[in-house]
Order: sequence, then structure tokens, then C-alpha cells
Amino acid sequence: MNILEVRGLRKAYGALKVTDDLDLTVREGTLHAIIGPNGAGKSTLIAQLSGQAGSDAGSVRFAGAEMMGQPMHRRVRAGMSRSFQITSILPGFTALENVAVAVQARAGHSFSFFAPVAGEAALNEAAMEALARVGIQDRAHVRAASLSHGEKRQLELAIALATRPRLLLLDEPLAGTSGQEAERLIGVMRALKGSLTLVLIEHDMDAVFALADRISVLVYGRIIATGSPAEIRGDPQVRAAYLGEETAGEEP
Amino acid sequence: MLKVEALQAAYGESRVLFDINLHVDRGEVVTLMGRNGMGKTTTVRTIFGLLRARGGWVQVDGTDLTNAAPHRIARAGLGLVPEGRQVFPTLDVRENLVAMARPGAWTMPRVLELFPRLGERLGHKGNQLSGGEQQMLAIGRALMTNPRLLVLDEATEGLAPLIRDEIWACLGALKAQGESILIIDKNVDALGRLADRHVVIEKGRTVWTGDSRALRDSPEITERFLHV
Amino acid sequence: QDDDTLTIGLLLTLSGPSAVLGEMARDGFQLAAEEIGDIGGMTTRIIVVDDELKPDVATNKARELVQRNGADIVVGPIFSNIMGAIAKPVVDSGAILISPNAGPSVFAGAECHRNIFATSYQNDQMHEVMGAYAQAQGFDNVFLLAPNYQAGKDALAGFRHSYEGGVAGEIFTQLGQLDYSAELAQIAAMQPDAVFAFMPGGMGVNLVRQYRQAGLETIPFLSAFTVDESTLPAQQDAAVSFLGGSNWAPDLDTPENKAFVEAYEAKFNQVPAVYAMQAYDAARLIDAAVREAGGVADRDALIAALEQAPFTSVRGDFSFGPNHFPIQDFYLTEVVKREDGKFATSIVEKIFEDYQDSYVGDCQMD
Amino acid sequence: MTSLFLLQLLNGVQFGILLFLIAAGLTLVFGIMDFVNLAHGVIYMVGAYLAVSFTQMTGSYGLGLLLTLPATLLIGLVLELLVFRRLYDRPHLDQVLATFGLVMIVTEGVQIIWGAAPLSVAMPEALSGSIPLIGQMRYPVFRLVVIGAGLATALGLYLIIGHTRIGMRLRAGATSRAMVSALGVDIHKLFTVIFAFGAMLAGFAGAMVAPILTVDPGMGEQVLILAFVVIVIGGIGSVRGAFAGALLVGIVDTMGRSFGPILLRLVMEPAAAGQAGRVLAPMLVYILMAAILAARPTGLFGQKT
Amino acid sequence: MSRLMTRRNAALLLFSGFALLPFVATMLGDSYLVVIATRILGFAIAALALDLILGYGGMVSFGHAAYVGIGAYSVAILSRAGITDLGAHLLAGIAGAVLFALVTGAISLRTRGIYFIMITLAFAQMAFFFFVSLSAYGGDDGVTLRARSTLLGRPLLEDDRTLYYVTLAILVALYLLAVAITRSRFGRVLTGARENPVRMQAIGFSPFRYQLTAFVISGAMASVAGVMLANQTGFVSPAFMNWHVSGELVVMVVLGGIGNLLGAVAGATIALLLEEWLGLLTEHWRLLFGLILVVIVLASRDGVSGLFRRRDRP
Ligand SMILES: Nc1ncnc2c1ncn2[C@@H]1O[C@H](COP(=O)(O)OP(=O)(O)OP(=O)(O)O)[C@@H](O)[C@H]1O
Ligand SMILES: Nc1ncnc2c1ncn2[C@@H]1O[C@H](COP(=O)(O)OP(=O)(O)OP(=O)(O)O)[C@@H](O)[C@H]1O
Ligand SMILES: [Mg+2]
Ligand SMILES: [Mg+2]
Repeated sequence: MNILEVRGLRKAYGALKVTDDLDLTVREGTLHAIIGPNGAGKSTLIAQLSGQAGSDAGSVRFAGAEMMGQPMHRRVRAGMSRSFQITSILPGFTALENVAVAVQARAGHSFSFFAPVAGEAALNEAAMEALARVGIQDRAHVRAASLSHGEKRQLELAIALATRPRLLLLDEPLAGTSGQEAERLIGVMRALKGSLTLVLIEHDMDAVFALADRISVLVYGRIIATGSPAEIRGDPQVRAAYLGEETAGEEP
Repeated sequence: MLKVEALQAAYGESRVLFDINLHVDRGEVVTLMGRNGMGKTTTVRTIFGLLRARGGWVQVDGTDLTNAAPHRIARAGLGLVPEGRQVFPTLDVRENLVAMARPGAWTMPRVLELFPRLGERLGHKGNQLSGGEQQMLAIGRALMTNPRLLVLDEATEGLAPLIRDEIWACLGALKAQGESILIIDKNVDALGRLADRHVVIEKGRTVWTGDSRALRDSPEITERFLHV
Repeated sequence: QDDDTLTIGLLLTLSGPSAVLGEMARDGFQLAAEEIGDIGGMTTRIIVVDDELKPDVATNKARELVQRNGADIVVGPIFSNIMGAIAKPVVDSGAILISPNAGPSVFAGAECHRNIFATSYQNDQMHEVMGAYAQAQGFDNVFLLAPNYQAGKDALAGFRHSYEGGVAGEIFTQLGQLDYSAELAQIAAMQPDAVFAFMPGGMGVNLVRQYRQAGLETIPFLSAFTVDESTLPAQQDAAVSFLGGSNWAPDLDTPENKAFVEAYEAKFNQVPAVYAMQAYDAARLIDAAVREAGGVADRDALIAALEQAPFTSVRGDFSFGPNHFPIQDFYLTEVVKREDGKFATSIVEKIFEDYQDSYVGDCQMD
Repeated sequence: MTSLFLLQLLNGVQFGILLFLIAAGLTLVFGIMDFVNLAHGVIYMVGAYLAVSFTQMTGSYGLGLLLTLPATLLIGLVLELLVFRRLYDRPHLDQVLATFGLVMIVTEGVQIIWGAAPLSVAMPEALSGSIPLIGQMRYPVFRLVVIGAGLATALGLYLIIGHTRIGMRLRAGATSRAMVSALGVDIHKLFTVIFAFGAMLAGFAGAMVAPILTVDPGMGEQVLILAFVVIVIGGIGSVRGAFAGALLVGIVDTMGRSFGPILLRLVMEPAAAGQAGRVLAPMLVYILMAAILAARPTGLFGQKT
Repeated sequence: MSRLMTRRNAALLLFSGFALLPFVATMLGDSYLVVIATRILGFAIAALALDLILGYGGMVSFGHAAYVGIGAYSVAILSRAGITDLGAHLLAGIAGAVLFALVTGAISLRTRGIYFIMITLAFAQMAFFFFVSLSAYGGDDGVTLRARSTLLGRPLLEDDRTLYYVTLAILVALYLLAVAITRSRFGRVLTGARENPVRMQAIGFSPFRYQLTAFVISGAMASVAGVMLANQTGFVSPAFMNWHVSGELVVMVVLGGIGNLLGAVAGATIALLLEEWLGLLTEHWRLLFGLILVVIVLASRDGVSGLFRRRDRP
């Protein structure tokens, strides 16, 4: 079953067509990677899908329901979550609170004015779990602003996970994480596959080829190729536009 | 060119750097490696005077510049590509490039030749660029100051493989011209080919230094400190 | 409270753009106090307080004066909106309130009080003077200009009270307006017989100078509280020959006035305005009444003494009506440049003789 | 009627340019450097007072004006070194608190030095006339001079901010001070110089208006809010915006005052129209600002983020 | 945890100080102390209201005087209509404030930062000028209240001390309420929306609803301050709505330390006490006051409360 169906999506900044009549289908339970050169419109696509940015035309159907025109928070509640390429966290909150508030969003009842939230075990436990999953549980009580860049990237993913989405849109989750952390995050994504659907944007080709069930290549707002990792790797057009000979040649 | 010894630094009460030692000679490419949160960026910030050194010292060309004003350090010949891009959001691409430029071999046409994508976006504001475009701009901006020592903190984050390859090539060319480079990056393979020496830090201390061959020959180092 | 000290609180606006009025009143009062020595023959304590032209601050300052400092008499305020705020706390404590300037209609009429006196005038009267003058001149096309606040509305109403001719236009400008080009353009286009303006303080300075700069001086400029000794140092030549209505001018010919103006100018190196004069009179009124009543302990006696106005005002003829507001003469004044180079208003003619305000009928004093 | 309309339009433009002149220094310090400077108004006031004193001392308005410029520059320099430079990296509200304190100090200081009574500068003889405009209406020459000064300031600022490296560095420094210095520019010095320059612009405005407006201890506060309104309507960070905002405020205010009641009379009883006009007139500028911000939350020329 | 305890202790100390003040006044024979302290409590309520949205929601309202004014006018208007009960006055003030906050808040919340400051100022100015032209209630001259509000049908508040204690009780209650709100789930969302609204949307919140709710609560609280201040002053005029008052409230909050509800109370207390005390020292007290403000800002990053905290910055 297709959990996400995008038809005829468009967006332009002035004369610049960033998303140009784009079609995309993502099957439930798979990891669908989107790759493409810098400035191709990948992040913009995610912004459009998540509702952060408006679209000029087109349709976005998520689990059978039309999402076009819905604000971002409604789409999240419907089960679509995202992470940001340029880290977007609550800097004054601790890492734990960052995640706990995401758990709270899913739990509802946020118009409760009296009970202190800091002591709510259910929220904190779920949050801790998400932190542990990305490997920064020992940084739980550090102010997010004081985390190192890589740790922030890990937190970014933990927040997205904590909303318990059906479809997770990840914008370069591995950027800024070094060896061991990257390995761990790749492991997390692999484990998630199946229980939920992932759309992954990444410039780390090792990770993409290791994880993706399908890959779409986005260039200048258009998808020029979609296929299995092997098909994409062999596509000369993709090599020329994005991969370059060397990277494409390397076998994992 | 650059010499850092026994450097210590802290954010408020929490100490981050305890004992950092490294040096970059003229025409040398040195990498700074370590896992997330080990203090690489903090080292760079302290070298540039953006964070106060609580101990140790920083020398550029034999002059002590420990805790000097950042602009003095930059004027001594250091150019920074900071972590997280930090392009000027309200300036357009052209202004980002020329605002801080100093005369030298790197000029606007040359930067645009390296990053043709930027040429197509000259009128865009910094915050209207894609992540990768911002990264290119940050590198271009640092090159335009024509530094003798270029410091790159995760400068290839978010760049497409093709572009990344070009940057490695460009750094190679710089090195060939006798310029020095201090680089933090997670692409250890590519660095291994480019770099002369590697400095590994762990919890704010320099724990290993050696050349590429030594690194390749001692997998336990990469295993223990970098986990790759 | 000690029975043989007389505590007087001066509650005036001493900060902000209108501070000059309060300062003049303070100086006038203190000048009289120095001349007199022990006011009413009692040890005198004078406490000067700034109301900041904020009603809520003023109320508290008034309470502080009567509750903490035990003031027997409070002299103030300058501005009518402050009067409403301080009257109740002052009279509730049994103290006497003497206004050296503000004269809002409610206190002359419906809410008059036996503990409240004014040595000044009822606000409308100054405007009525100009209305009567315009009427007498046979003007039939007068342009009216005032800031859009209560006193401005009262001003134009006061003018119309004694002026029955036509009105070319009526504009309420913004409080604190800087630029009057638009209004002046309208006036220039209409060419009225005269302009009547109520523009106190800095607004008056702006208006008068811009009026002159726009070349409108051929149209007679009638005003109240717009050209007086507090604004003339800034208006200078621009205001010369502009007309105003007043209960006094520095050149009013009485011996007491001569002495007052001379002493004031010598001491403060500026020409006094009505505010100084009215406060000066207030001090002398207090002095005479306290002597008459033989102290301040017996408030009934003190009030009775005050009602007699047992002093010689620098204005000459002066008495209180049943509402404790003055019955006095009003004049048309004109701005002149004196021989010493200073600017002052000067009396042109007497418009009203022994004039009483029109609210006195509403006053039911028990 | 049409000639009056045109004249009022001119008056509106004139008032707008006057506002821009007053807001110019603030555009630089608040709009570009992103420093909330409530003290701008009082520096403008000090400029006017200095112009009064210098004019009296030298007997010439021109000399008075010329002396005011370096004097306010110096004041700006001193303030920057003593206070402002410690506040650039602080939250806006800290800047509000500190500059609020400065406002109190300077206002009181001015009263101590010059007294509370309004002062003024005599119009220089050569500029005191008026020239014929339409029909028998005339226009004061000095107003034209003020318009000229305002336009020149606008153009100068526009060029400096938008088209010089100084301007670029300044805009860059507003968002990323650390980065600017790490790339080799002495941001401290730059900010000091520009801040002092901004103070000088405020002083210039004060000296320019002294012959037409009253010089009193309230003059700074009065225009401060208006200056902020102008910049916010235009969009923070844009000289063009501030200029457009100033013109808009000037025109709407002037036209609203002169023709608002006439318009209201078309839809209401005359008495009610008069009443409504009186209620609405002082609100006009604020209604304008609220409406513009409701429609464009970052002002006319502001950055959308 | 220890931070919380000290916060609680500080609150206890401050409020019991206030509770004891009338006895001190009696001992000193200075009944005026109670008068001025009531005024301080009134402003403390308003500052507390502002800090709730400013400190926790990042909404710098430069128009909170409008709500104080709405509360004050509800006393004036109802009293004239013959309704003198304090409860009725409070309810009317709150109702008016809620309405005004809903409408203006919904529009203002489209903007952020300085723009928000200016648009809230704009709305407050509109309210100000509306009351200035309200001739029925004296325009800008205002109206004198014949008597204070009644409590249980009796003129209990005429006694300065009773008024003082009622105001204090209201302040303490509102303080506790505000503390509870900031620690609740709602409070966390509110703070999150201040930190990063886009992130909050991306985890499924619509910041607008939370911010508007907080804005309305704060407006209602400020109107309570207005009701009490009107009673304290015995006089109601548009001056309560003057932008100066909004500015002073912001100054109080920042002076006390932003996002620290007790700081707001302390800020109001310190600002008004300084004003009183310096006023006694010299006619030019403003000069000193300004100097003190500048020095405090330069010395501490967190208002007065920062002065007492151990420095943890380089
Ligand atoms: N602004 C800050 N305030 C307090 N602590 C900080 C701050 N920035 C970083 N730290 C802490 O300092 C330590 C070192 O951080 P640094 O950014 O130097 O790491 P890094 O090696 O560059 O990591 P990464 O690879 O993730 O960028 C981390 O533990 C981090 O939490
Ligand atoms: N707000 C904006 N206004 C104008 N142009 C914009 C804006 N945001 C993005 N763009 C442009 O749209 C294009 C697509 O940007 P996007 O961020 O989607 O690229 P991307 O594929 O994610 O690239 P990267 O791999 O570098 O992150 C870029 O060229 C960028 O300059
Ligand atoms: Mg992207
Ligand atoms: Mg780093």
C-alpha cells in the first residue's frame, strides 16, 4: 500500500522553480531515499510535505487523506513527522525536556494548567527511551544549547522519533555526526524500517545504499530517476548529475 | 604557522578542553579528529579567540596570540569555515563573499568557478539558500579572506558527493600552493589521502598524533577513539 | 501635629515638558514666603512635591503630604486633570486645597467644597474673554484650534460661550502635535477673520512659530494659554502682537504688582507668568487668613477667614464667590518686546469687570 | 479644493521627511545594528539644545549647526564606550532597561542645565522667507531646506548601508558579531564608529528642527515612539522601508487630519462624523501600524522569516 | 531541587514581609506606608501578569497598561451605575480584558519580536485615545471615585489596611496560580513556543492557541491590578493606560529578572520604593534612578535577581 502519494507538486520562489510538477509515491514500511545535488529542492520538498512551506499546486495524500492546505501541526498529529537539516531544537530546554514535550504533544491534554509537568513519569520515561535510542541518554539533563553539534543532530532525530510517526521525513540526519554516532543512527533507521515508513534525504551515499529500499533522484525540482539502489547506482544520468564517477564506483 | 600548546578552555563552569596540543606547519594539512562532543569545535573557537583560553597558548608564526581579539587572529592569516555554516543571513551571496574579503589570489570569479551553484544564486539572501549552498558560501567566504591557514570545521557537511570531491581537489591545490589547512571532517578516508598529519582528541585532550600511514597502520587508534 | 507649625505642601508639576509652569508657581510661592517670613505668624514648613503630571502619582503624593507630613494646606495643582485626582484625599483629611492655577468646572460647580479654593480663575473664563473680544470686534468668521483633550474641548466651548459669530472651522489637533502645516494650510485657504487657539506649552511654541513662518500674521491670532511668559522665551519675535486673554499681565498697574514683578525678575531673571502670580497671591492669601483665624487648628475659622480674602491681591480687585473661585477683572493682552529685550504680555484693555464664572449656580456648599 | 489637496499632500510628504530625518539615526542603530536604543530621542533632544546654545554663542545658526555635529558625535562615542558596547550581545530587553535609564538621566540633566522652559533657535534670516506656491498659498523656505536635508540623509544612508563594505559588515555584524570578527573585522571599532555616527545623525535632526519646533525637555520622548513606528512599519533592517514608513505616516497623518472628517461626513451624520473624527484622528498612526503589521507581520520591506 | 526550595523560601520571605508591613507602619506611626505599599502590590500584580507572557511566552507586550486601565474603568463605570461590589468589579474587569486580549492578541500574535512590541503598543494607544475622548467619564480628566468598592455589601475597603490585605491576598493567589501555570504541561508548551515555534509545530502543536490563551490569562490578571489600583487611588483616568505605564511594567519585570515570577513582584517593589526613596533625597531623583538602572543592567545579566545569584559565566 502507498502511504504517501504526491501528484503534480509545485513551488516557486519568484522565477526559481524549486519543485516542478513533482510526482512521488512511497510504499508503507519502506525506506525511500531522495538524493540529488545541493539546491535541488530536497529540503523544500520535505517542507512542503510537512506543511512548513506552502505549495503552489499539487496534491499530497497521506494514508489516503489529502494533506494539502493542512497546517504543519495537523499533519504531525495525523502521523507525519520530520527532522530538520539545519538543527531545530528548543535551545533553553534540556535534552530530556526537548523530547518530553514531543511525547506530550502526542499524549494530548496540553491545556492542563495546574499539575507540574516536570514530575510526569510517563513523559520522562518515554523521552529517555528516545534519547537512549539515538545514544545521548547520558546528556539528558544538559541544556540543548550546550550540546555539541553532533549531539544536537542526534537530539533532532530523537525528537522526531518521540512523536511516534507513521511516516518519518528525515532531512540529512547523519550530517554532522561522526563515525560511531553515524553507525548507531544507521542502526536505528534500519530497525525502524518495517514498523514505520521513512523518507530519507542524505548525502552520505554509504548510508543511502545500505539502507534504502528505493531511491529517487531529484534534480532542479524534478525527479529524474527512481529505482532500486542498484539501478540508481548504474544510471549514467545520476552519475553525471550527482554521484560522480568515484563515489558511484565504490562498492560498500 | 600555527602552534597550540596545553590549551584549556571551558564554557562557564564546565571545562571542556584540558590539554590540547597541535601544530600546523607551512604547506601542511592537519586533521583534528575525535568523536562528537570531544572538543574539536571548542578547540577551533579557542584558537580564534571566540572562547577564552583558561590555560596554555596559541601561536601564529611565532607570535603569541592567546586570547587576542578574533579579528587580530584572523588578520594574522587564519581563515575560518565555522561549524554549522553561519553565513550572514541578511546579506546576499555576493555581499557574503565580498564583505570580508581581503586582497589575494582568491577573488569572486575564482570562488564562483569552484562553486558554480553560487553564481546562480548571487542575489539570494544567506538564509534563502539550501543547506549545501550555505556550506559552499561559508567556504567561499573564508577563501575570499585569502588566509594562509584555512580552518575547516565540518566544512563538507551536507555537500553532495560531487562537490565534496571538488573540495578535496581544491584543498589539494591549496596545499600544493604552500598554504596550510587544519581540517575537521568525518570523511576519514578522503582525509587520509590529503592530510599529512592527524591529531586525535578525546575528552578535551590530545591523545594521539601521527601521519596518515601511522593512522592506517594502527587500526586500534581509529577503533578506540573514532570508532570507524 | 504640632499646633504652632504651619505645614504647607506644594504639589506641582515639576518634571516633564510642562515643568516650567510648576517651577514658576513654586518660585512665585516661595518668593512670597520669603518676603513674608513666618506665614500667618507661625513657624512655617513648606514641602515641595512633584506630581509628575500623573494622576495616580499625584494622589499618592497628596496622601503623603496630608498623612505623613501632616500638611494643613496643600497648594496645587497646575493641571486640571490632577485636581480631580488629589482633591478627595486632601479634603478627606481635613486639609485645605488651594489651586494656584487649575480651575476645572466641576470644582466651581457641582463638586465645589468648602475646603477647596482657587486663586486663579475658572478655566472657561480665559476663553470667554477672547470670545467676548471677538464678538466685540464684530468678527464673523473665526477659526478655532485646540488639542483634542478635555481642556481643549472646554476651551472652545468657553470661547463660544461669549462669541456668537460664525465659525470658519474647528480643528482638534493631536495632543503634543509637532507640525501644524496641515492646519495652517487650511487656515490660509479659508482666510478667516481671526484664529482662536488654545495651545498650551510646547504645542503653542510650535504653532506660533509655524504660524508666523507660514506668513499668516495678517490674520489676527487670539489665544489663551498659548502666548504667555512661560512660552515667550521660545516664541520670541514670532509671537509679538499676538493677542491673549488673561486675569493679569506683568505690566498691570498696581503697586503690589510692580513690587512683585520687580522682585521676581530680579531673583529669577525671567518675566513671571500668571502661574507665578497666582501662587504668589496664594501665599499671601494664606498668610493673611491664618493671621485672621489665629492659627490653623480651627479649620472652620480658617475657612471663614479665607473666604474673606483678607489680603491685597497683586491684581487689585479680588474677592471669592460662594464657590471659592475668584471674582476678578479680565483683560485683553498683547505680546510686546520690552525695552530690555525681553518678551512679555501687556494689557490692552479690560474686557470683563468683577467677572464671576458661570458654574457658581451649581455649587451647593454645606 | 484640488490645490488644497495637493498642498496637504505636500505637507504630508514634508512631515514624513521630517520624521525620517529624526528617525534616520535610529534606523542605523536599531534598524541595522539591531540595538534597541530608547536613548535616541534624548540624543536628538540634546542636539537641539546644543544647537540653541551654540547658536547663541556664535550668533549664527549655521555655525551652531556645524558645532552640534561633532558635539553629538562625541556624546555618542562616550555613551558607546561607557554603556552600549557592553550591551550588544545582551537580550533586547536589557538594552531597553539600560537605555531607559539613560533617558531618565539625560532628560533630567537637560533640565538641570537648560531649565524646563521651552527654548528655540531664531530662524536664520536668509531662510526665513516663504515662496509662492499655488495661488496665494506660500511655502516656508526653511521647510524646503529640511526636506532637502531629509532626502540627502536618506540617500546617503541608503548608499552607505546598501552599497558599501562598511554597510555590509554592519548588517553582517547585527546578526553574527562573532563571525564578523573571526573573519578579520574589528567589529568593536566598527560599531563604535557607527553608533557615534548615529548619535550625530540624531543631533543633526535636533539641530535642523530647532528653528521650527520647540526645544523642550519632552521633545525627545515625543518623537521616539513615532520614530519606532516609522521603522517598524517600513520593516526593520531596511532604509528604504524606513523612508517609505516615514512618508506613509506623514501622509496618512496629515491627510487624515485634514480630510478625514470630510470623508466621515459622507457616511455619517455631521455631528457623529465630527465626534468620530476626533476619536479616530489621534489613533490614525497606530491604526495604520496595526493594519500594516496584521497584513505584513514584518513590515512593508521587512525580511520574511 | 535546592533551587526550588530557595525560590520558595524567597517567596515566603517576601510575602510574609508584606504581611507584616501594616504592623511596622503602626509601630512607626506612619500610616502612609500602607498606602504606598498597596500601590506597590497593585503594580506587582500587573508586573506578574506581564512576566507570565513575557518571561515564559516570549511575548513582550508593550500594551499591558490597557488592561490595567480596563480594570480601573470597570470600577468607575460600574460604580457610577450603582454597582459597587468588588466581585462585580473584578468580574467586569476580567471580562473586558479577556475580550480585548482575545481580539488584539489574535491579531498581534501574527507578529514576533519588536513587531509584537509595537503592535501591542498600537492597540493600547487606541484604547488610551478611546478613553481620552470618552467625555461621559471626564475624558482625559478622568473621574473621581466617590467610594471604594464594597465587599459583601459593606464598605470594608474604606479602611486602608483592609484594602491592603485584600490586595495582598489577591497577589499571593495570582502568584501561586502563575507558578502552577508555568510548571504545567501548558506552561511547557508556552515556553517551547517561545524557544522555537517552528519546532513546536513540527512536533504537533499550534503555538498560536497556547500563546493566545496565555495572553488572555495575562490580560485578565492585569485587569485585576487595575481594579485594585483604582480603589487605591480613588481616581480613574486614561493615565492608567498611558504607554509610560506599559513601559514601567516592562522595566519592573526586567529589573526583577525575566521569567522569574517572584522577580516581577520584587521588580515592582524595588522600582516603586526607589522612586519614593530617591524622591525624598533630591528633586533630581530621576538622575539617580536612571543611573541605578544602568548600573544594574551592566552588573547583572538577570536583573536584580541575578545580583544575588552566584556568577556562572566566564
Ligand atoms: N555553548 C556551550 N555551552 C556549554 N557547553 C558547550 C557549549 N558548546 C559545546 N559545549 C560542550 O562542550 C563539549 C565539546 O563540544 P564541541 O562542540 O567542541 O565538540 P565537537 O568535538 O566539536 O563535537 P561535534 O563533532 O559534535 O561537533 C561538549 O560536551 C558540549 O556539550
Ligand atoms: N526562502 C527562499 N527564497 C528563495 N529561494 C529559496 C528559499 N529557500 C530555498 N530557496 C532555494 O531553493 C532551492 C532549493 O533549496 P533546498 O533547500 O530545497 O535544496 P536541497 O535540495 O535541500 O539542497 P541541499 O542538499 O543543499 O540541502 C535552493 O536553490 C535555494 O536557494
Ligand atoms: Mg537540504
Ligand atoms: Mg564540532
